[in-house]
Amino acid sequence: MATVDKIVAQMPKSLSKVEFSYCPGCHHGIVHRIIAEVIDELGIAEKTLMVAPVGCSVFAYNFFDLDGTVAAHGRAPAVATGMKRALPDRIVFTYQGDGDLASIGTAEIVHAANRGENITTIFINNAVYGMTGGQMAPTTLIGQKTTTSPYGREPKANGYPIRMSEMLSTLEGAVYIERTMVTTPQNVIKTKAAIKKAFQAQIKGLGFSMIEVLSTCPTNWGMTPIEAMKWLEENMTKTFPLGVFVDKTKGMI
Amino acid sequence: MATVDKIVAQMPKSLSKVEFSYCPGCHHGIVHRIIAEVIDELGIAEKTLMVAPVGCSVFAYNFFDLDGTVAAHGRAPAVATGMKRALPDRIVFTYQGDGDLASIGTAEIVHAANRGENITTIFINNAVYGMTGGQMAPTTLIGQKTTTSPYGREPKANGYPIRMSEMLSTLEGAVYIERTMVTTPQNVIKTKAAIKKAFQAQIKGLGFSMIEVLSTCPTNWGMTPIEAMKWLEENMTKTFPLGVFVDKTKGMI
Amino acid sequence: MAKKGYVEINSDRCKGCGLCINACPQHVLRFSDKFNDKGYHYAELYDPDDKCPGCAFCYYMCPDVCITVHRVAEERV
Amino acid sequence: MAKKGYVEINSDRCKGCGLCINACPQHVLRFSDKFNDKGYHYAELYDPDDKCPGCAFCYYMCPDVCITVHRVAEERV
Amino acid sequence: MKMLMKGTEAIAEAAIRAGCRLYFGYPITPQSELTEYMAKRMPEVKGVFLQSESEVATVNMLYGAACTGKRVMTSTSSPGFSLMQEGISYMAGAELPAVFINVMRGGPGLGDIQPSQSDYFQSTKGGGHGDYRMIVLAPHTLQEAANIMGEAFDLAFKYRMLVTILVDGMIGQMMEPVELPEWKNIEELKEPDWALTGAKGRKPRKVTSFDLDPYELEKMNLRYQATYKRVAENEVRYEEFKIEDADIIVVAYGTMARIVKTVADSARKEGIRVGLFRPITLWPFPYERLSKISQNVKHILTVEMSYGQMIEDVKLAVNGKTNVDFYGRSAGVVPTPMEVLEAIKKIAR
Amino acid sequence: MKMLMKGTEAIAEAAIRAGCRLYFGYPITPQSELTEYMAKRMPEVKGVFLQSESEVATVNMLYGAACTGKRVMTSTSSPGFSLMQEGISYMAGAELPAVFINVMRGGPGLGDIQPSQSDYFQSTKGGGHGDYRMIVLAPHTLQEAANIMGEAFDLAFKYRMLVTILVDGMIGQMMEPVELPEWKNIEELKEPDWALTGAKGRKPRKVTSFDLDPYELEKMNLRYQATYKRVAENEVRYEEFKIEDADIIVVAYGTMARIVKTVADSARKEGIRVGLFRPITLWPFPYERLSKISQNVKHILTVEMSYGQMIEDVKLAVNGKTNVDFYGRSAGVVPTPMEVLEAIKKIAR
Amino acid sequence: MIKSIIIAGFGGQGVMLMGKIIAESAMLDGLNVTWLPSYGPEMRGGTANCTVIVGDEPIGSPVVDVPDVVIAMNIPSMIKFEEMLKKDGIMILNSSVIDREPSRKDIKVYKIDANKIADAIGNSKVLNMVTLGAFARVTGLVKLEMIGKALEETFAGKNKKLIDLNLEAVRQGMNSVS
Amino acid sequence: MIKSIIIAGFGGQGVMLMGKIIAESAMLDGLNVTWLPSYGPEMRGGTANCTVIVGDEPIGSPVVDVPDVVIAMNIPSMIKFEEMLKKDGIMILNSSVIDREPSRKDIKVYKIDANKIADAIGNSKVLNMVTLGAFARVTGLVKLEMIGKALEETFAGKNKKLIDLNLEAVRQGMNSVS
Ligand SMILES: Cc1ncc(C[n+]2csc(CCOP(=O)(O)OP(=O)(O)O)c2C)c(N)n1
Ligand SMILES: Cc1ncc(C[n+]2csc(CCOP(=O)(O)OP(=O)(O)O)c2C)c(N)n1
Ligand code: SF4
Ligand code: SF4
Ligand code: SF4
Ligand code: SF4
Ligand code: SF4
Ligand code: SF4
Ligand SMILES: [Mg+2]
Ligand SMILES: [Mg+2]
Repeated sequence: MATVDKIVAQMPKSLSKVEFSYCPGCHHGIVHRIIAEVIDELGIAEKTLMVAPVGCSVFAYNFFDLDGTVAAHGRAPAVATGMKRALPDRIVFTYQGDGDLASIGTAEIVHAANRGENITTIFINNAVYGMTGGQMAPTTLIGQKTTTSPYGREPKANGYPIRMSEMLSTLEGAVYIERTMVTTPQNVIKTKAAIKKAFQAQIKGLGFSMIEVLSTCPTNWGMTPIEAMKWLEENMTKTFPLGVFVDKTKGMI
Repeated sequence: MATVDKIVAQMPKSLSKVEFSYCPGCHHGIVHRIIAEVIDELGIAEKTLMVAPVGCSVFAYNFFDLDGTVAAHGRAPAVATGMKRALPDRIVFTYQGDGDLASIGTAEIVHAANRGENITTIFINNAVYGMTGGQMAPTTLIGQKTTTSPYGREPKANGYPIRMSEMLSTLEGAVYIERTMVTTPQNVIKTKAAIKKAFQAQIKGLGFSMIEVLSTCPTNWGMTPIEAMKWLEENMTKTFPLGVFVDKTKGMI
Repeated sequence: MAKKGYVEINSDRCKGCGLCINACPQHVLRFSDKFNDKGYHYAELYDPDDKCPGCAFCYYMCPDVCITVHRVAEERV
Repeated sequence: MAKKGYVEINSDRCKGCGLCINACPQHVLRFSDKFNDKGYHYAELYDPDDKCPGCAFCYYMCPDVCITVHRVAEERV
Repeated sequence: MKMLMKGTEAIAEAAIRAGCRLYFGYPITPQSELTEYMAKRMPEVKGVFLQSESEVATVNMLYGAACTGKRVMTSTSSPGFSLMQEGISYMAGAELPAVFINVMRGGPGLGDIQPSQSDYFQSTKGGGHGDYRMIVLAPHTLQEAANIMGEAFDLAFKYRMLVTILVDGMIGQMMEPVELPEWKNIEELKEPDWALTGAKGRKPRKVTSFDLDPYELEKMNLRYQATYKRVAENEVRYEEFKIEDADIIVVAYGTMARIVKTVADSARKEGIRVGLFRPITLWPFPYERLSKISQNVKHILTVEMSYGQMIEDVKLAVNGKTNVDFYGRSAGVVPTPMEVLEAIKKIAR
Repeated sequence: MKMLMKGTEAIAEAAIRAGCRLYFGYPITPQSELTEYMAKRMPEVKGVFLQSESEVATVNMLYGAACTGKRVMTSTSSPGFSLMQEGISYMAGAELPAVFINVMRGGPGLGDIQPSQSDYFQSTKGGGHGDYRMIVLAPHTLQEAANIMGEAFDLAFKYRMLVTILVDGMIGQMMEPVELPEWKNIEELKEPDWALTGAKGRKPRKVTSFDLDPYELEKMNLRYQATYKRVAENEVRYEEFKIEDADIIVVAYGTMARIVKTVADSARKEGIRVGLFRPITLWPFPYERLSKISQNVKHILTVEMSYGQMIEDVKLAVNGKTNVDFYGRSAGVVPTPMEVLEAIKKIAR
Repeated sequence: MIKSIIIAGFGGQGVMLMGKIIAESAMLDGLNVTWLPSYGPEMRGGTANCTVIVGDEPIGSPVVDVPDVVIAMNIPSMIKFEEMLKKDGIMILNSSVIDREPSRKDIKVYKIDANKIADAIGNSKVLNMVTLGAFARVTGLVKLEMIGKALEETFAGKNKKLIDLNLEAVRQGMNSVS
Repeated sequence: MIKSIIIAGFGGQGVMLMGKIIAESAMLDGLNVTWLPSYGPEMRGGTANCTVIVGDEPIGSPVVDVPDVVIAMNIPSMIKFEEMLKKDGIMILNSSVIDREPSRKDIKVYKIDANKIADAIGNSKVLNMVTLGAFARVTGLVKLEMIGKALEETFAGKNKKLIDLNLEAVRQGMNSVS
């Protein structure tokens, strides 16, 4: 008999050692780690290309130990399309915020999904423009105060929180779309399963997959990281219900 | 007793006398006339601003006897938004083709709809880029040959015909969306009722309304006008079923 | 039979698409033999038997707004 | 009781967000009194009673990937 | 009363006072505070603030709002301004008045968010397609920026042209005491005779940059060109700072000019007679005046926060009459007074 | 064997022969035939044709495809090129090689669809933000256009720069007999050492135009500037046509140069010794050579299908040494040989 | 020798193809050629035209101020291009559609009943080839043999019958002015 | 007289506001001022800083090569700005976080236990005001009275208590170096 010390969880290989630039408690970091774990588990690091967005995760291409680039604001799906068309046997994924994907990049994500572009998109919905200092996003909740909705988002003036997963699910080319969150170890595990499935769909060549992760932005919400998670669970999930919106992968993965 | 000769149908007042630039049998003209009739009937000609697109209907602002402009390709909803925000008590409508609205202008139409922008959009879906000579549109049917899908549209390479009415119907700000066609006097009348309702929704300040009209492009389909109508009825309606996709106007108009 | 309706067709504006002819339930429209200035065989009314009731189907379908529809009635003055 | 698990925390990388502390079912994590170079009170393990089983909840929640989780077992060699 | 304000805020408040009640914009560093200020302030003055879905949408919303004859504006920074180029060309072609603020940052591409002057070409030569121009104003203090806003709108409407306020992240981000300009009475602004407002009791109006007949389009273009000529003849603005006795004239604008003022003083302390020629209108560029003063001077030094863009206009003005040297840094690096002084000394030698 | 081909088709086929197997584009007159040709041809050569949802998407697809180190291209016309400006600036900043075709039409705005040369500034000075350049080639016959495609790709990869073929609607639309260039063996093209292809057996690579630290971004910019300098030193191209004995040198490019060749002959018949200086690289502009030949000549006349854009470079080259006159029409109106001759006669008087 | 031809008509009349066949035939005959179309929406409803230049010297400008030949297929085209035509130039008119006379007297006018001839051949679309035949005969700029080759090039992969049909139309056009 | 101050620290330490209050106090005192921030994502995680210039002459460049005063709230800031400081310049350090010494010997160093004093006042956020107080005392560039007015301006519409709290922090900061 001897005492055996086993490491059961540690920084995944597909992450570089560069420290994240995120604020304390920001969920971007959790999702990064999950993606890296999935890539490690699928053994695809050496054939994966990542496309970072403009947003707080603009440095993401440096946080992953993968070939990568950063797209112009909102255009990651177009960049990924270019890559995937050039190298169809590589794995290409985009990582995008809600300003990036749901606002300026609307046309690009809609058409990537509609083309059934064989890429994977990780969509971080934190209901706010994090990087630029907390302006209203298309996903900002009704009544939510931000620096550009200082009196609270009012539908008459600013419209409604846009549900991208629901909208994109109407498109034939989308094969897997799920909305998750990462507020507890349990739903971290669920999110990981979803992201894994999305990558598997791509590996099988099925078409466009997207995982929307509801995330906190403690800094711009003006909350502690823990408060922010509660707020997310209590408020965001009402407007953005979790769930699988399309799954055409049955029996294929 | 005397013989009375009454004119029961003639060119509506809201049309200018300028001859349409459309090809023989092109449905753009029918829809123009319908819109003008609706504007006449609602008595709103003197407070209506029209936004023409870039497409075969690029000259539309000259065909209507209304204040009008032509937007950059795809941007009519943004232009209309600017107008409506500046003059909320005027009636503003856009007239757009499928290349314009469903391709380059995707972000603008999605966000106008999502904001519930109080404007009306007439969307001419002819499954092709008419003006530039018959290239593939996002609404081109599977298998349809165009100058840029010379071997027939193939989903793997070019994606799927995009159903804009269905997609936009997922957005909260859209109050009235219907798809019609104008292949017979009967459905011309139906289309007119739909367009009228859309304008009425705007008059009542309810939000965004859009009527999608399936239309022919005999020239680029390479058919006679009559053949084109048959093709539309037999093929396009399968991919693009007619119907009302949202109606939040009940009891409001 | 008395004339119940008829149409005037702006032959200069007409592009000879035939949608009106196709839609006319009474089959009283046809292409003219002549060309207009644009080079089209324009549509014309040929209604020797006064079959046109002024139903306006042709008007509805005309993409170039060429048609004016008249109805004629005996009315008390 | 014998140690079943423990965690190492990269205190330089830690931003003191507290998500790990919040998630730890055994309440064996706490903020250090000390600042790291970034000026944060970093998280540290305080587990005098060897309660940590190496469940990795803290790892799952750490946004800055600071945590390495160990499990310790008596095994036949 | 002077108030300590950020550049972005001073510009925004001055625009409102100048009668602007319609603002469309999309956040981007280093000008997001301007957007945020408008979000807060417009409802207070019964104006319209709308955050658009993108800069492409912004410029087209501006187009629509400008069609109605109202005073409209937007603000952005370099990448956003690039996205607006098609729309800008459309607005120029449709002769729509509007005011753009470009708070330049380091480029190209995503670059960084530090102050830069590397969008000079884009604004003055036309980043969009076609033969068009816009009036480009380059204030160098916050007070000047605040003062210039009223003028910007007046010029835009007088000539039916676009006006761009070209500043850099430093002017956008810094604070300085500002005396805000007077309020314009917006009731008194009259509706232009081309505005689209619904054809009530008049003939319908059309606003467009379009004519498929090249000869007709040429007529429109000749009209624009005639306007540009009038502007070039009447609206050139510049500042001259200690140039009377100068041996070296430095040409610089905006933040760079501010820094050069400090440098000119230090240089003079070291016995080098340095003056500053500061174009305020970058378009129309003060070719004539610069041509004139360059005759009596040994050296011209252009200093920019770029690798040399305005220098082409400087050379066109000087037209071989004297030496034109260059000093510049770019990518968000702001030359310090010391290094500019070094550059001057090198020439003076 | 010579074939009668449209300009757009000649360019497309030549690009394929030069090894291009990835084309992204969006239809726009007067270049849609190029897009259509690619749609037909790419599947035949096992290449990729993708019609994008917009020009904004196009340029970003190009960015993505270029990241993989392959030969990629797009084509568009003026308004579409304006929409690409942000992406172009990004690609320039990321040092990605790619070839753009801009088949210019009348502007500004929607303008018309007739031939024009009014996007000269946009291409040569940078329509996007930041200090960047692209190589701009202006062929004047279809044969030259076909020949230049291979060179365009070679230059793009040699310098990691964007190359724009700037032609007008006339070159795009006309037909002429063309001898197509040889096929490049694409198997022989080697993968560049910066290409993103998946980090198999090597360190991960990053492609970006981004660094928040201005001093780091400056380093990147200095590298670009060094490249631009090398290009300016080595890659200037121009044609001289009957300039040896010329009293008047006309400077013109593309279609306009073609027309001037006809005019030069007619002028000589009337006893006016006219020569043509035709820049083939608009950037880098042949400043030095033009400076040199302008010394011996009485007049320089710049002729453009614009209201005067290249003339600024001509003046910068001539630098006051002789008169620089201008004749131009724009908005899609192509000057006829007769009117250009008139313009020459006016100067000759 | 450099000769310029403007061919103009209404969108569906096949003027572009006519121009292309002329250019191609001339090229096959060893001449230099350019072909320049008007294009875009102009081609719908309005007039369309193309300019062809053929010559044994290099061709500079593909644009023409004063054409040597104008082929007008409809009235607006005749009106538009009549005034540009060179003194003593040749104007070929499609008299099936053009029921008026050109106003200039210093030009040579040839009339072809192109629609009728085409209809007689059994395909109204070949009116352009009929006119081309007339052009070939009148100007002598292109040879029947080369036209045949050019048609083969153009309709390569298409039905042989189509080529024959078109060639027949050219022949009949030639005869119609002989 | 023109004096320049660089205030640097870690994102949450309130260095921007400190600079703003200094500038505003000086302005209220009739001086010319500029305030120039570093901004953007720099402010998250890394260091943030601002440059304040006050003087009785017009201020040209808001950029400073050689500051007269550096206020460093954390170690990276001290390291970064130490070398720029003018000879005989003043360096004010937040000794609660900075546990080392600056390496230059030709400068005047003042240490403030800002976090501790702030915690004692009962609000850890006011550490910037504590430091500001020390700055005021050490340099004499801004007066307590004007700081009070500047705080009132800045927190206008906010709780009066907040202003008092901040002013108290300033006072204690002043006393801490007396
Ligand atoms: C063309 C352009 N417009 C605007 C910006 C400024 N910008 C940078 S990030 C961003 C929004 C980021 O929000 P989101 O996508 O939600 O990401 P987050 O920071 O919240 O993760 C904006 C507007 C830009 N860089 N480029
Ligand atoms: C930015 C830009 N890109 C491309 C074009 C060219 N263009 C003009 S109309 C058109 C498509 C028209 O198709 P659609 O909207 O379906 O209208 P339709 O002609 O079929 O009625 C295109 C691509 C343009 N004018 N501007
Ligand atoms: S600003 Fe918000 S989204 Fe950005 S890093 Fe900070 S917490 Fe995360
Ligand atoms: S091309 Fe098609 S859509 Fe355009 S006018 Fe002709 S038939 Fe209508
Ligand atoms: S009104 Fe009716 S019946 Fe008369 S012509 Fe028209 S369609 Fe025929
Ligand atoms: S529908 Fe109109 S355009 Fe068509 S043939 Fe009849 S009248 Fe003429
Ligand atoms: S492994 Fe589990 S018990 Fe141990 S410290 Fe982490 S969360 Fe707590
Ligand atoms: S979750 Fe990570 S960063 Fe946050 S306190 Fe724990 S170890 Fe530190
Ligand atoms: Mg966000
Ligand atoms: Mg269409």
